Amino acid sequence: MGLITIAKTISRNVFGGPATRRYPAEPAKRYDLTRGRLVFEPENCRLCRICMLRCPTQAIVVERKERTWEIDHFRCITCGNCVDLCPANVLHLEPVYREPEADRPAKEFHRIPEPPPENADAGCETPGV
Amino acid sequence: MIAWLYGIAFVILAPLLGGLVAGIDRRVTARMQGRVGPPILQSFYDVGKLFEKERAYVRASQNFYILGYLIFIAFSGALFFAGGDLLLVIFALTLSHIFLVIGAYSVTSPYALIGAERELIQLMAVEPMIILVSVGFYLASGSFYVSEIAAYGGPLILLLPGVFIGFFYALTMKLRKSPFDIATCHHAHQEIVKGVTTEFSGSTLGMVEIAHWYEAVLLIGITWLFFAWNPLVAVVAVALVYLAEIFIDNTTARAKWGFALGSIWLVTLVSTVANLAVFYIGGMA
Amino acid sequence: MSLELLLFLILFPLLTAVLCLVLPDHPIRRWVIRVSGVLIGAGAVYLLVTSYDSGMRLIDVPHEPVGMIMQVIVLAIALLVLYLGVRYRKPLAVGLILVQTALVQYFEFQYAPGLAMEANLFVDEFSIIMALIIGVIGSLICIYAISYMRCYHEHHPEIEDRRRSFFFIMFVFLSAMFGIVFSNNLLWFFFFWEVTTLASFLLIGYTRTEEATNNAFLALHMNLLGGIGFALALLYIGVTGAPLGLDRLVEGGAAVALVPAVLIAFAGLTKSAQLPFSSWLLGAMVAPTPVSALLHSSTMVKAGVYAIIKFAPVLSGTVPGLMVALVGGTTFFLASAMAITQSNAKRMLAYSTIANLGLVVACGGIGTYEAVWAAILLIVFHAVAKSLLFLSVGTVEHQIHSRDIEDMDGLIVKMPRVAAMILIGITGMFLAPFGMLISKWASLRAFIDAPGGLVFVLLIAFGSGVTLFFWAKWLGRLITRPLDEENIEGRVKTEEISVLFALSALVIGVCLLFPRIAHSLVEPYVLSIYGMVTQLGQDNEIIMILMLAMILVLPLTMLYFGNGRDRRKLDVYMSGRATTPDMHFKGSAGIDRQLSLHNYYLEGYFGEGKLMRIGVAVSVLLVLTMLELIVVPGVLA
Amino acid sequence: MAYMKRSPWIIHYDGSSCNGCDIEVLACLTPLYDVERFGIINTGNPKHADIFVVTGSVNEQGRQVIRNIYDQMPEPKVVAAFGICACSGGIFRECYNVDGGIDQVIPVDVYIPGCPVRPEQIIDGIVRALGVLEEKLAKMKEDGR
Amino acid sequence: MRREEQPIEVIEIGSLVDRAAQKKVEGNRLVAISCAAVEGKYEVTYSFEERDHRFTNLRVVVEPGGTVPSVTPVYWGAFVYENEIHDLFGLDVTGINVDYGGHFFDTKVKHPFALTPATRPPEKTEET
Amino acid sequence: MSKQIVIPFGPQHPVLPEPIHLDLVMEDERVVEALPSIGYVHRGLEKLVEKRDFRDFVYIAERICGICSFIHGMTYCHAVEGVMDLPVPPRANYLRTVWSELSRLHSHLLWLGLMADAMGFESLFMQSWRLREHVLDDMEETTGNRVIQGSCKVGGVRRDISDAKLREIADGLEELRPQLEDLRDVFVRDSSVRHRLGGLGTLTEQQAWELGAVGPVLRACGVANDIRQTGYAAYDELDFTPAVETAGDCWARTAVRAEELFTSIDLIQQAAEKIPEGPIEVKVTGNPKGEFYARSEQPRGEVIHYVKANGTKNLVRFRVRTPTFSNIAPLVVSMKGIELADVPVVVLSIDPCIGCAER
Repeated sequence: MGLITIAKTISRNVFGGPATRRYPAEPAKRYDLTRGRLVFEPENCRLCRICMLRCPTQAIVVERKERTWEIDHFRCITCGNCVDLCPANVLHLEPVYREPEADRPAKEFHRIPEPPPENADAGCETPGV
Repeated sequence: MIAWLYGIAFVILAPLLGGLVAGIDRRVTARMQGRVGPPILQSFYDVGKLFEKERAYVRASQNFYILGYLIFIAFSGALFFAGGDLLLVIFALTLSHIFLVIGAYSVTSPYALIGAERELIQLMAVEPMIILVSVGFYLASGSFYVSEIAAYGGPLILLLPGVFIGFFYALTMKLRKSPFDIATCHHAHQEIVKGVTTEFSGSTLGMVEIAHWYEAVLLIGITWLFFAWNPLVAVVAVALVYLAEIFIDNTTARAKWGFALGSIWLVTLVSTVANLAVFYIGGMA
Repeated sequence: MSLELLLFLILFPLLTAVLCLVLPDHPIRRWVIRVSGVLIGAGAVYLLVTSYDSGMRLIDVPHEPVGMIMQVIVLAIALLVLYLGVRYRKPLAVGLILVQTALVQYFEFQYAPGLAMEANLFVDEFSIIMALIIGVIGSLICIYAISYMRCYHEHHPEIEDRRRSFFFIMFVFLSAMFGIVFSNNLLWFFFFWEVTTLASFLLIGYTRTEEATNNAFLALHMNLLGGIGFALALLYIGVTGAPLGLDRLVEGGAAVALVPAVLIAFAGLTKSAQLPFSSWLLGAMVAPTPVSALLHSSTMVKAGVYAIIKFAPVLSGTVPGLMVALVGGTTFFLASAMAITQSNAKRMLAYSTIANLGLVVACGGIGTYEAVWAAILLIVFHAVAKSLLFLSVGTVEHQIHSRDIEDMDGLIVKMPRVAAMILIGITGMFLAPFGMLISKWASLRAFIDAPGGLVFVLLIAFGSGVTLFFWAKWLGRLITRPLDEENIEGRVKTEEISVLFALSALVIGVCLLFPRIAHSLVEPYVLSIYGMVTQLGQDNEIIMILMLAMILVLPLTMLYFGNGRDRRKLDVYMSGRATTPDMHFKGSAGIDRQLSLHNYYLEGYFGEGKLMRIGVAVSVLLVLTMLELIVVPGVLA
Repeated sequence: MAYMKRSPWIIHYDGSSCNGCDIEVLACLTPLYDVERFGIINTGNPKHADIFVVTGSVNEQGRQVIRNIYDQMPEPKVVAAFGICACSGGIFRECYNVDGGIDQVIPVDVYIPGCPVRPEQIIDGIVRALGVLEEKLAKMKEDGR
Repeated sequence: MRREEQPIEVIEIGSLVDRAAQKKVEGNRLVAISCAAVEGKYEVTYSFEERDHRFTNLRVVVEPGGTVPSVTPVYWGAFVYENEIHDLFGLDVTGINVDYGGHFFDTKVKHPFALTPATRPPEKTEET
Repeated sequence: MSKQIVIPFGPQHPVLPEPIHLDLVMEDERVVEALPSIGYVHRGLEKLVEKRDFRDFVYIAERICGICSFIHGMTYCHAVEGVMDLPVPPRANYLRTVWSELSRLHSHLLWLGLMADAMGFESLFMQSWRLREHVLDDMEETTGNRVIQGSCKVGGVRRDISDAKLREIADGLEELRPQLEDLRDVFVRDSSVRHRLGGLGTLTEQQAWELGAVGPVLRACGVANDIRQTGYAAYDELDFTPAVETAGDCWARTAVRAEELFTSIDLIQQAAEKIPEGPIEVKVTGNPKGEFYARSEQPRGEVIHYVKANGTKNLVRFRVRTPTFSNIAPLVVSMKGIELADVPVVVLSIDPCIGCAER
């Protein structure tokens, strides 16, 4: 009969001190791989739209004509699919979480700078194969 | 006259002490669970907040019953600390609980109703033990008056060990501690939501909380009586008893009401019969 | 003075009874009942006023020719029972009445002439209390019965309207009850005792349905059995030459009176429906509610405990006395426990009556001065609160067509005044600072100091826990309000309501005045018997009154909480389900379900059948031991 | 004054989430994150709660439930949408049975992104909600309630 | 890694319940009932497993508007699948022991997987 | 004399982490009728296959359920790989096994905690969840997310775990073992727990099998049925015996799950020893055509992902039969005659994952 089998655990807890990670007094525990948020660097983007077409949640919208790239962070699941697929490596994940917001914020919006003339429209693969 | 002053002092100070005890309780519980736990004054924050909330109601009459609960529980405590008749204290305490139960009935809600029924079962389970505690005190000290029991020169605990065991067992239910927290428990996640207090919000709930504090102090007072001959021992003993209750709270699953009722009655019967029979056999000889 | 008053109280109801029998259903009859009721009540009060401080007074009434008349009536009763027993094929009843009549007749012819009786009537504080209960509550119930019975027959056209004989028996019964409490001559006592048995038998069988007839015979069997016990007591007195006067007999103490005391206590156990005889009282609930209120809760069953308490000084400290007390204590606990499983209000009240009488019996069996003090108070508080409850249930039943507690939810809206009065009655039954609790407290104290008191202390401790449960859940049911109900109270007759009001006022009044009652009636009585008396302590009385005052004032806070102007009304929590006014919710599989809330009955723990078997076994054992204890020494001697 | 800030009690409802956020909300109660440090209790009873934590998006059957819980909470109260599903419908936005974020049914005061939200984000979110709660309390007092 | 054999036997609707009963006698448990709308017809597949993990399937093909008999008389627990198929595909299953009457899943679009789903106008379609 | 009490239990209820609804019809507190209804978490994600590339759908499949998310992703991949007959590299299979077993560990610890909570045993709940965080840390370190890992893809896995890290995980679990043993002892031996769980919601072996119970519910009735025995992923190369109990009640279900903690640790340690070198994915070319039932053992029991494809990048039909869905019928049967206080316990004893069940 185990009348109070947990007594051992309880006493270990009492004498071992709390296991609590005292966030926010202490910083959150992070790992190199931690997928916090998606970061986009517009400089090298080739507007290939793979990120948009292969995004499982369709959080990314790329307009070739207007040369814009925008993401709804309140839709992004930070799966990193776009990061894996991006041929130009302009996307990566940071291990820092996004802050809460009081309102549904506007989407993160980027205008892609005009590339040097020789690169125009180059490197655009047929999406989605 | 002094007696009345004690009573009044209880009415004023008991919430402070009770709230503090509740805070320490939560803190110790958290430590047993490997957590940091809330600030010691958390119970006061909670009640303070409840009184800041909107005054909403489900049935207009609910506050009347809860006020009755609060007033009578304070009254019975005051009577106790004024040195009054222990039986009368117990009856007043029962009356106050009936007010709580009626308050829960009055809101006509599924979970409050089940809570009320369970609270009644709880009262039914504990009532014999509490009455027998006072009988034990009477047999040992010759008086029902708290003042005279407290003034009894010897260690009552040595005369009433069985009664104390039974009382300790029932105290778990009175303090709403696991395994006998069948009606309302301090933790969330119960199948009956929050039992009797399910429908109470804001200040109504705040009053219930304060009443719990009064009750805790009153129960501590009754525990004290067993050790009253030496205040120092009493302080240590009461603290140990309370700690033991917290420990039991953290080492058991919640029992079902059938088991709770049966086991409390059984323990009551065995422990008090074994203990009190001594007085009767002694009295006959 | 007293003689006339006593004769008035005994004979005047008889007169009214005859009038009721001859007058047709006409306002005149109703007025006769009302006026007689008021007069009887006034008579009882007048008795109190004139003789409350004069102690016990014996009143000499010549035995003849009253004795002759009584004997004729006893024979007539026997013949009637014999006839009915043959007609309804109840051999047991026939046998019992034959045995009983034989015993009594033998006593009458063999011994009665030789026994000298000086004072056939007497009055003391206890009989004043009983007379007040009979006079005031009894006549209130009779007045209530006027409109109740009219309503009753409107609701039950299938039942033959025999209101004439109904009121006839009711008033005969009142007369007999007065006779019981004023009789000093045990023969007289026995006569009146038999009359109440017959009255009860006839009233239970009022509707003449098969169930009613069977239950009436059940009651008759049990009471006749008790009657045989009583007759044996008389015979014993005849054989041993012990005094036939109650006063002398009790003075004689255990040496002289133990055997008759035990036999009469046995009769008392049957009359007050103690285990193992309690089944008849439950069966008696088929009778119209005023009958239940008058005979089966506030007065007739009290005759049983009255007898036991009268003999308490004899029983006190004896082993048979302890047995009587144990039967009472066991009954108290088990009947309370069985009450938990009842949802029929009248059955529950019946169980509660049995339980409370058990407590009184326990006190009587213990028989110490403290115990008797408590017992008398118990009788008082129980009588007022229980009659109020029975009558209220009767009124409610006529409006909602159910006597089931579960059907009484929302009564606080449907019939606020009646509900409030039931609330008063219920709180009067079990809550501090109301009466019953004070008496329980007193009996607890009495038990502690009694020999073997631990058993009684345990029974009362557990019993009061159980009591708490079944009363409180009924209380809760009344104020639970699932639907928005309309007020249907207007349909209740004013007369009914007024009686209920009067009884509620009595409950509260008795609670408020209880120190006074204790000081001026109970304590002098106890003092005169025992030379000692107990008191509750003045400070405790003050605290009690204070609590009562608080409870009475507390509803005023409703004025503050009542208006919800600055508040928001929230819906009932239904686990996220929308709360509709009619408490429906969308259930699984799209089925529309209605919330249904009911009390717990804990059938598995306090099942009637199971507990009854235990109770009967234990109490039969106790009763047999008790009887054996007096028979064996007698045989040996 | 303002005990409100020291004793936020939450009620959690799972709109139509995948459980990811739910278990993280629960994980916050447990020793490693222990939100009771801030006086937070998961009451599970709308009548007692100050903060309504919703995870997952709104689906057909959940609409009425969310609305009902919200209505039963006494003022001041704050709604916090935890996780991207609660914020916008998230990955299930296009499903036939999903209406979108919680703001389709009740006003949301705090949006916390993440799939699933992490315990640290939950703590941040509740701290954020406390500010809103205090504002609402102040406003309620101004209105004289 | 092993790849399981998954035989699928297409049978007549009429013999379904008998075949299921036979499967039960052979000691199979009902693993799942799946439905798919393929090429204008509904394929309802009943998957069974024996104690040695052998996995077999029975399939019936139902025309739109057709009905499937319930296998709940054989496998009591099949009601969950059959109610689901009814609610998602709009396929009538006759004689279910625990019939939710179309309230197993209350969906915004009635019978979303049906060949022609019965759409219901959404109460609120604002999308930001 | 008892009257029936009819109350709604759920969809929102503190003991239910997820919304389901029960109409409870009780006499006193004895349940005479309890029919569950679901649909509060139904999203309809199976239909999303028509809009998403079959390769990206794995992220949605993972979000069928946040608890057994990895195994859902993996089973989906198995299904597609089954249709396309893709040979998954052995290392990828081993990694999938490791993550599966980590998922099982965290899920079982989570469930044990919830079970403790349902019994009103708060400190046990806390202890279970405290230990669970070790597993979550391993998860986050190897995949980048605590709960929904996103590390499986069609044709393999997305991330490798170094052999050193694998051994570290195995050793960490070894260190955790004594604490887990203490935890198991509480669930299996503690008298207050046995009082609550013993003899509750009992199913016989025959009943469980014919009602289609899966996973620990089935194994608690004495049927050693574990889909891992079919040898998907790397299980055919690892050695294990399924935990089995015979009592068939809630206690047995708890005991099975508690025991499986150690099976999982053993499997991870074996995998860390045996894992071969090599690539972690194969390139996926073309689109699937055909149909396949992928079965695997989730913490809650057998899950089935059925895929039907017609050669385009969108699948025709994707159907998930989750263990909870299958366990609803056994649940309904085992609810008969229990008490109100047992309702959360019995409901939890099948480890309901409503998110899974409704998709």
